[in-house]
Amino acid sequence: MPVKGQVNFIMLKVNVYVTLKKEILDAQGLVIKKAIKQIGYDNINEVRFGKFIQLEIDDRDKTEEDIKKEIDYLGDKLLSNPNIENYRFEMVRE
Amino acid sequence: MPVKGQVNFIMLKVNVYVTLKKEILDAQGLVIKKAIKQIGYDNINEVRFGKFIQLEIDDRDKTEEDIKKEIDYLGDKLLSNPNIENYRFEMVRE
Amino acid sequence: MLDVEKEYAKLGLKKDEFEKIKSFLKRKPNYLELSIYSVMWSEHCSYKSSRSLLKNFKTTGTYVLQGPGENAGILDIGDNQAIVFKMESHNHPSAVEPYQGAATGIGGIIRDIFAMGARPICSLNSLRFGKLDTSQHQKYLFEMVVKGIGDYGNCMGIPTIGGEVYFDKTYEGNCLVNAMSVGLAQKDKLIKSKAFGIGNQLVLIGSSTGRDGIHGATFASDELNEESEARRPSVQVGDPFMEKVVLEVCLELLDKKLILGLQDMGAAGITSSSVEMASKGDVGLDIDVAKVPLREPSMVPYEIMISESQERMLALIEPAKFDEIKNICNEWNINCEVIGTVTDNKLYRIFKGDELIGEIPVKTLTDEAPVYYHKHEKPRYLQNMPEKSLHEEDYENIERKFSNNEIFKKIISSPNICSKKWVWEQYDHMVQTNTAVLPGHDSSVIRIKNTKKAVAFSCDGNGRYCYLEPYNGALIAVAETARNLACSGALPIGLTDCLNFGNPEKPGIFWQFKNVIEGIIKACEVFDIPVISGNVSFYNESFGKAIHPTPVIATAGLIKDVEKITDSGFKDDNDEIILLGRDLNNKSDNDNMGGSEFLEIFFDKVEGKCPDIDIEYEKKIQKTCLELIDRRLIKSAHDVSSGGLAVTIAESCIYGKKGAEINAGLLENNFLKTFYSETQSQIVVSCLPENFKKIEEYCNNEKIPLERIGRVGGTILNINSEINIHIGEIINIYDNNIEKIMTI
Amino acid sequence: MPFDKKPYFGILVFPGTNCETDCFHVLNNILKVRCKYIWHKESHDDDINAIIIPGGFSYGDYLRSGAVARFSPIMSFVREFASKGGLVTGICNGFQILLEENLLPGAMLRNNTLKFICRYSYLKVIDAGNPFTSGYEKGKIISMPIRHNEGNYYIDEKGLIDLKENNQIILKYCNSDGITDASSNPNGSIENIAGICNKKRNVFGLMPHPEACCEKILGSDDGRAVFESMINNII
Ligand SMILES: Nc1ncnc2c1ncn2[C@@H]1O[C@H](COP(=O)(O)OP(=O)(O)O)[C@@H](O)[C@H]1O
Ligand SMILES: [Mg+2]
Repeated sequence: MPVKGQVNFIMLKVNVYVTLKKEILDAQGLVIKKAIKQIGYDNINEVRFGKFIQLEIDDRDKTEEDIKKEIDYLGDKLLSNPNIENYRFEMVRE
Repeated sequence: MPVKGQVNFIMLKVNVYVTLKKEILDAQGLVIKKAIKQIGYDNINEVRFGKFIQLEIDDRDKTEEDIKKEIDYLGDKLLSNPNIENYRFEMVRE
Repeated sequence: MLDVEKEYAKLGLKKDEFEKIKSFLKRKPNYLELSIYSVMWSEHCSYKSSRSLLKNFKTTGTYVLQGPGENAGILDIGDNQAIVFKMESHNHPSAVEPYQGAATGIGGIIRDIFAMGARPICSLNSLRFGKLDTSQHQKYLFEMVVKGIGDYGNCMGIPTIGGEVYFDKTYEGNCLVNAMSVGLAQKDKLIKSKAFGIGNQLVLIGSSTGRDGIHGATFASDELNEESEARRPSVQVGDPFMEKVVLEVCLELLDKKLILGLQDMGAAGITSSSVEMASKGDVGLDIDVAKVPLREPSMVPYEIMISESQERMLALIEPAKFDEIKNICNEWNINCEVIGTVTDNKLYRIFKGDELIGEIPVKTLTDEAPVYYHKHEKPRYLQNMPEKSLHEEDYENIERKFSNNEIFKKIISSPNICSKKWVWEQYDHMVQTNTAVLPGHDSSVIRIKNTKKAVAFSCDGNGRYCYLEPYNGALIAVAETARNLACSGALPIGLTDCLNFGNPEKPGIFWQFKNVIEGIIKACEVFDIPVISGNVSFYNESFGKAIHPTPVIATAGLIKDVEKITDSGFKDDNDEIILLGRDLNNKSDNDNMGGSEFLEIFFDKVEGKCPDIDIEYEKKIQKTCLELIDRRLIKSAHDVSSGGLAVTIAESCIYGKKGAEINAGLLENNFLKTFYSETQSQIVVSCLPENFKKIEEYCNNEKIPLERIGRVGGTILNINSEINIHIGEIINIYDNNIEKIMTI
Repeated sequence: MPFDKKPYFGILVFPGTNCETDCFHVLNNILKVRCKYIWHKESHDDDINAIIIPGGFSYGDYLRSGAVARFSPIMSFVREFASKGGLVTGICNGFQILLEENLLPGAMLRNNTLKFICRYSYLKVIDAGNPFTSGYEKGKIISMPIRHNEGNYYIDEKGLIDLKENNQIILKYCNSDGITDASSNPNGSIENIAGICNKKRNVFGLMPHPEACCEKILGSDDGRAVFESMINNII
């Protein structure tokens, strides 16, 4: 569930999904796809391999906007490689 | 959006998330956490590193139940190692 | 339709080049043809600025089976065996995307090797970055480049056994990543890339073709600036697993004699590989882009033709063999499609199915590509270069400020001097179980199974020296690799080079280039080492500033008897330590601080003259070292290079885990000069005390100065009672300093 | 033939395997025993009486090391062969495949250094009462190359107790004095474990590369005894 505005005291979870850009060869995805076919499931069309990074953030002193900016910064500089990857994220409060 | 029953002709996307079990030390997550703190964001509490695998399935001839069984099989036997990892998945139709 | 009149400049072609194309075709090229010309005539593919000079290299000799011109050079090592090797740069891609840039650099050079029919047996790499302590970015580049090289080579099962890493401000905006790979082949199974036999077919084997790396060759032929960032889509990614499979498939096809020619796809993809095959065979070629397995169906012909998707090979086959080839590829689960046919019309024709979409005379893409002989002029910075980099009072100042122990520790902890263990421990350097000398010693040694032979490799190139004196710097680069080989007991038999320079259109840069080439030519002549392959990388500039001219030389040596492999570590207590080749009482021998590590560390400057080298004398020293090894008179040998004599002695202690008591008789009080000057032609050896007389006799005969400077033993390195440090402390500093820096 | 039991080794080859020739060299050229390669698409082999799963990067180790190889046809033969008591050794990637296949307990995690490690490591022979290390003295300290990205062995608490109770821990990383502690642990492996066997003691997995240290010219021949032990224990 997305959060609105500033919420105190509860941990904020952010899920970041990092995926290879469309035009970039996904060698891992290809190997997994072949393996799935080998297992006998031939209704598989495509497999894309990515990263899934869960962050737990103490957002007590920050607004949602602050956090979003932070995650965007991290997504660009640390969590993804902008040369070959895209990222997106969602905030959840469980 | 989750699918119900059998739907024809459209590709089904399945997102599989593989994460290390809680009790297992996540070295990659730790390194990212350290890096985030180094950047100056010290409101980070925890980082967990996982895999995000997107499957595109032709489900023309299968029921949702079939597909779920298939994915569960793959999740257990191929996509995750149950000794150290958990997986969950969701089906989406875009 | 794109207007080619407006597009040619964007593709890196000059106005008169465009005119030349029109006159070759007698019409305007279409965009596809223009793209093909632009990649084929790029500096990267055509060597248009360097060809006129490179042709003066000595390229033949006793051991040479194949000189420059093929995918890699070949040397005969006896017993119907040959080694195949080449070095190549991947500087620009690595500066933009260090991990993938380095990985695909390795992948590319490995393909060059098995394209000759050889199984890759080892790799080396030569790396240059800015200083590690100046920015996190340099650490990031270093970390990712090493990881990229490691991950690719490790997965391929090819040991990365050696190389070099230097850190200097000059590489801050433009790192260098030069990779070398070596293969072993049966002489009678070698294969070439020439296309021949009208009706024979070209088969594309390996990965599918995607939009990656489009215009990579053009990108590599330009300076780096803000725009380079925006051109990031040129980035290619590597798939080492695919390459491993392609390697096994190609070697199997060769083994079963199913293919007639083989060519890797590197820069400029299908275009350059197929054009080169056609040009070498002086035949025509029809290519059908519709047959190429694509990653993205929407790709247009010019993209397909110049895509630099990795892990692809082009094989020349007889049509009748196709089914058998296809079966083998199926067994390994990889693509295999006929995409071209050899014709007799000497035209390079591109089809999309039945439709002819491009037609170019083959030779206009290769032999008739432009050649430039640029203006050259001594660069301005050399006009006011002081002769002497340091004066007496400078030394006195340093001695006042630091104790000799402190000075020594500063030197051995410099990332340019200390162990590169942090690097090579990330490389599998033992797979294939042939690595007879592990990384860290003067050269890396690979034994050849089922024979008594071994081959040794060393690579080197000192950008500071070449900046100060390009000609002498180049002499030293060749001399040092040969000297490293001599220290291992290997006779140098051939070399490859990677010449990294700035923009050749600037007269000062072209002057550096010209002088370096002349230096290499001279050294190769004197040492009798042929150049069998190589690579030129220009435009290594960022924001208008060129790197130091950096020729990297990698030399191969032959060891006839593995029992005689020698390394640099001291062996046993009480062994005699001898300095060969230098007269410690000769003042001029002691004043070689120009461009030295000492000068850089304590004065932060690159100045003066590079060390003198008398190359005939150098040759004698090396011969002496080899002879002493052959007669089994010495137990270790280690040459003096960066950091000077003190570093050499320390390294022999470190590798032998032994202390030493050094007492070198000095004429006057010139400790710093004696021990940190980078004087050439010196080798420190150790021997059983009873062998000293024989060594002395040999050296006297050869008129080689030698001096007993100390003994192996204990747990302390003591140099003239000025340096006195426990060997454990030295090892700790030397071994772990890079790791320490990298974890801050 | 120095051995009257006529050993015949099968060396498995998957796409991406890269130590098969190294194993072949040791068995054939150095120890002079018969061996052959077995392609992963084979479903069985009736000639051989010992199996080596060599190191490398099967399928690039792209998903998880060893994860894809287990679906090859040959693996059901390996399972059957092991269930009949045949000797199986998995080296490095081979060890990872055996773990994925559940022929050995536990799993491999990334090295806690997050770096590939290639260097010699000291090992302590914890158990010599098995067909793979019977040629060593119990407690002996040997040195072998390790070369891996994922050698950080993990097993849950209960599994670890089991391993200990059944003497399944065979090799541990240690220092030159035989101390097995955090500072002599190269990759974070639980209790410094470098090699284990199954309960029946006929399946052995180890991260170090014994095939890479069987000749003095390579710096050590400490690995020979692994192959010699197998040869001597082939039934
Ligand atoms: N990038 C690298 N990869 C592998 N080994 C390296 C690398 N850089 C340096 N080495 C190894 O470190 C040792 C010392 O290198 P270097 O200081 O350049 O030697 P030398 O001074 O004898 O030329 C050599 O054995 C070399 O192979
Ligand atoms: Mg040297």
